[in-house]
Amino acid sequence: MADKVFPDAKSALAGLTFDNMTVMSGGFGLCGIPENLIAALRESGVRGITVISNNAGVDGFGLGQLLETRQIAKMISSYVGENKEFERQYLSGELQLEFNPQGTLAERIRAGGAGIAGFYTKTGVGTLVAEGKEIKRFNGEDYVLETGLTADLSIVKAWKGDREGNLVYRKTARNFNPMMATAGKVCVAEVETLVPVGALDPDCIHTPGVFVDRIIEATFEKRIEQRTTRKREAA
Amino acid sequence: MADKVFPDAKSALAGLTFDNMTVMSGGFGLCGIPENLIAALRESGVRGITVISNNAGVDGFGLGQLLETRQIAKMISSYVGENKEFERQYLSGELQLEFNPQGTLAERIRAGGAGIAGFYTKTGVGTLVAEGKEIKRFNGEDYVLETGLTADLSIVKAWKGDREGNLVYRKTARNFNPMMATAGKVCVAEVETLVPVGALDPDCIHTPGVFVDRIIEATFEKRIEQRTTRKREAA
Amino acid sequence: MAWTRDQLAQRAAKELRDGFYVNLGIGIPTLVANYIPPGMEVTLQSENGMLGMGPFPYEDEVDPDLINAGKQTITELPKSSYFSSADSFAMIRGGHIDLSILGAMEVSQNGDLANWMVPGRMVKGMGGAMDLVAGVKRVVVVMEHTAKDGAPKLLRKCALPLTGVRVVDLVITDLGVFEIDKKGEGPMQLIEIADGVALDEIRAKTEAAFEPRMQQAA
Amino acid sequence: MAWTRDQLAQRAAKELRDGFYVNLGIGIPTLVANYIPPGMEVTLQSENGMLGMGPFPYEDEVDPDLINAGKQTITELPKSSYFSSADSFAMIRGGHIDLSILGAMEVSQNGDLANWMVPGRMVKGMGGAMDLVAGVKRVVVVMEHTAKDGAPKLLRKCALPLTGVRVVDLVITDLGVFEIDKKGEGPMQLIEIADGVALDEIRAKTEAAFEPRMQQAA
Repeated sequence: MADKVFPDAKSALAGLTFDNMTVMSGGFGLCGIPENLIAALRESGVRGITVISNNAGVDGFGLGQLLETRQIAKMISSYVGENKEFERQYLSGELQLEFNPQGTLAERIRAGGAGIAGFYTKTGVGTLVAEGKEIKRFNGEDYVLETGLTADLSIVKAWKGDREGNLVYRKTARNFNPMMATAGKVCVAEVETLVPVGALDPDCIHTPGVFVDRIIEATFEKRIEQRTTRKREAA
Repeated sequence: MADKVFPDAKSALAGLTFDNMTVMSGGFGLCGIPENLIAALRESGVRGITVISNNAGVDGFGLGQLLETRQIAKMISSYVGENKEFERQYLSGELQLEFNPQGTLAERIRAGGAGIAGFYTKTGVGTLVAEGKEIKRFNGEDYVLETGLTADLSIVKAWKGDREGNLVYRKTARNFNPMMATAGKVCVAEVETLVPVGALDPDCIHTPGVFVDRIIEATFEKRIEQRTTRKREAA
Repeated sequence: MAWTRDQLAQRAAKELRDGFYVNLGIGIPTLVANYIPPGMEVTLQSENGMLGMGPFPYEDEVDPDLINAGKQTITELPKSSYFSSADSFAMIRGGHIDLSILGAMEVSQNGDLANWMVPGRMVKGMGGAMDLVAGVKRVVVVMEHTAKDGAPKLLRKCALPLTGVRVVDLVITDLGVFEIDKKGEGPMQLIEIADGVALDEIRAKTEAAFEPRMQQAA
Repeated sequence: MAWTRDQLAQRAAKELRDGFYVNLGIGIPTLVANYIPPGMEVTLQSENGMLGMGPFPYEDEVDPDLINAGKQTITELPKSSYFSSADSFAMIRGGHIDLSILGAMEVSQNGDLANWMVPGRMVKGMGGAMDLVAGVKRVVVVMEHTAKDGAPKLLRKCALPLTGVRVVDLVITDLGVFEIDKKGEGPMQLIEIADGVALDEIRAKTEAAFEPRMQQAA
C-alpha cells in the first residue's frame, strides 16, 4: 500500500494545495490545532483560502499566521476575534466571515463526512442564523435546515497515530478534529507520536484509518490562551 | 446523588414499563444485546411494545423471548426473520413491521438522541423506503428526508461501566448500543463488570454517564449465531 | 441593597439540584461552581468536549490539552469523560443537559434572549450560546438589571439580534429574580427581591411587564 | 464453460486495488477475500462496526463479541478498529469505502439493483444493502447470470422492488462481465466472456441491452 507516513508537514501537503481551496482546520482556540500543517500551509503560499475552523487563532499563532499573510479569503467559524489582525481585515472588508452556531458547525461537518446533505435543528430558529433558510415543523416545533459541509482538504491534530492512519486524541484537544477528518476530500493528520500498528487499543480508536490519507509525526508548541491556576493551600 | 446502580434487571426496570410503550434494544444479531433486561421486560408482562432494534433475536433468545409471549406489537428493524415465531406472527398479521435501511436506522436513532428532527440521505431514494417521504435536491442529487427516532426506554449492553453511568463497549458488541443510550427518555444499561469511578480511561469512554439513568452488573450467556472457524494447519 | 456578583452566583446556585448536569457560561455563571451546596453532586459539562469538569489546576498541573469553553486551563475528575464537539452538541441539542446558566445583554418578557451581537460593533460570534439555549432543558440568565448607561435589559421585546426565541426560564439580576412563562403571553413573575431593594426601583428600571409574586422568605 | 463460484470470486478480486477499503456482501462476495493478490493491501469493512476484518477464528479463538455482518465469528488484525453502527454507516454513506461487492436478484441496464425483496414471500429486510449501494464509491455485483428457472436477471428494467437506482458499476456473472454507465442511457458493455461461452448463449440469456466490447485477453 502507498505509505501514508510523510517525513514532514511540507511534504505531506505537496500536491494538495491550490488557490481558492477550502480547508478545514481542527482545534478549539489553540487547543488541538494542527500547528505544523498550518505553518506549512503558510509556506505553500496558497491564496484565497476558505477556512472552516471554530476559531481563527491568535495574532502570530495558529490560523493567525495565515491571516498575517492574507492567505485567507473567508472564515466559517463560531467565534473569532481573539485576534487584532482578524478584526482589522474583517472591518476593512478584506475578509469574509460566516458565523455558525458552534453545535451547528460541528454537526454540519459531521454531516458532510457522513453523506448527510442536510439536517433540521432547533438551534438558531428565529435568529439571524435562520434567515433565508427553510423552516420545517416537526412535532409542533420549528426547525431550521442546515447543510453538510465538506472541504478540499482537512488538517487535523491527534495525540497518537499509526501508519494505517488510525488516530487517538487526548482530552479536550479532540474537539473538532474527528469530524473534520471525515469531511475533507483529503485528510492530513499530524500526531505527537507515531506508534506501531497494533499498539492502539482497537476499541479506543477515535478516527479509523480509512479517513486519513497522510500522516506526520511532529513536535508541538501547544500555546495556552488562558493560563488559569489555583494556589495550593499551605500544609 | 440518587444511585444509578441497581441490584438486578427486575429492579432496574421498576416503574419504567407500561403497555404500548416504545423500547429501543441494542445489539446486532445476538451480539451485544441486553440479555438480562430483555428477560426482565418479559417478566414485567408489559404488552403492546413497539421495539426498535436492528434484528429480532432468535426463537427463545433475545427479543425472540418477547415474541413468544406476544408482548411485541411492532418492530422497527433492518433485518429480521432468523426467527420462525416472528415469521408466523408477521404473516398472520399479529405483528407490525417497519423496515429501515440499517444505516438509516442507525442515523435516525443518533438524530433522535442529538436533537436532530430530520435529515436528508441518499439511501433508499427511488425505492419503497422513500415512498411518501419528502425528496429534496442538493448539488444535483436527490435525497430523502428521514426523521429522528426516540423511545420511552432504551436498554443497552456494555462491557464495563461505572456508577456514574460511563460505559465502554467491546469489539463488535458496540453496534447500536451507543446511539440507543442517547435516544431513550430513560436508559438502562447492563454491564459485564462494574468498575470503580476513575478506572475507565476518560479518553475512551464510549457513552458518557449523562446518558445512563440506571445500571446493573450481570452475567451473560452470549449465544453465537454462526460459529465459523478455520482449522489449524498441522505443524 | 443590590446583590454583588458573588451573591448573584450564590442565588443562581439555588437552581442546582442533586444529580444535575450543568453547563455554565463565562463570567458570573462560572462563579456558580463555587456555591454548589456540600453533599450535592453536580456534573459540569464543557461544550468543547468534556463532562465532569474539575477546578483550575495547580501551577504544576497545567495541561494545554485540557481547557474549558472559555479557553481556561482546568482539571479532570475521576468521573470525567472526553468527546468530540459533534458529540458534545448532540448532548446539548438532544436535551441531555439539565441546566444552562449564562449571561445576557437583553431578555424579553416571553423569554427571548440576546447575548451575542451588537450591530455596528465588532462581532465575535455566538460560539455555543445558540445551541445551549435551544437544547438545554432549563435556561437561567444571570445579569445586571440594567446596562451600564442605566437602560433596562428586561424588555417587552429585545432590540438586539436574538440568540434564541422563547428560551429563558428564569432571570436573576442584582435586584431580583423573575420567572418567565416562555410558552405563554403573560408578564414575567417577580418572585424575589434583593434585600433592601424597593419594588418601585425595580419598576423604574424594568421595561418588561412583570407582576410581583413574592415567595415567603425561606 | 461458465465460471464456478470460486472463479467468480477470483474475477471479482481483480477489481481490488492496493490500499482499497472494501465491503463484501454475504455469499460469493465473501469468497473474494480468499483471492486478494499477494502483496496487495486491502482493508475489509464490516458494517456492524469494524474496519480491518481478519479471517475466521481457530476453534479456541471464537469470541461472541466479534462477528461480521453475516453474524459469523471472525478475528481482528493489528490494524483493526471498532465503532458504532452510526459511525459505520457514516463511513459508508459518506463515500469513504472504495468498493462494495454484493449479490443481486436483478440488475437493470442503467444500474438499478434489486436484491432484497420478493413480494408475496417472507421479507427479511434490506439490512445494510441500500446504504452500501447509495454510499460506496464503486458497486460490483457478482451473481449467476440467470435465475434458477432460467429467467434472465440482467434486465431492461427491474421487476422486483429496488435496492437502489443507478448504483451498479459492474456485473460479474458466471457467463461474463458487464460494465454499466449508470449516469447514461446506453446499453451495458460486455467486456469479458467466460472461456468457452458463446456470445449467442449470453444473448439468449440476457434481456438487458448490451454491446460486446471485448478487451484483449490478458
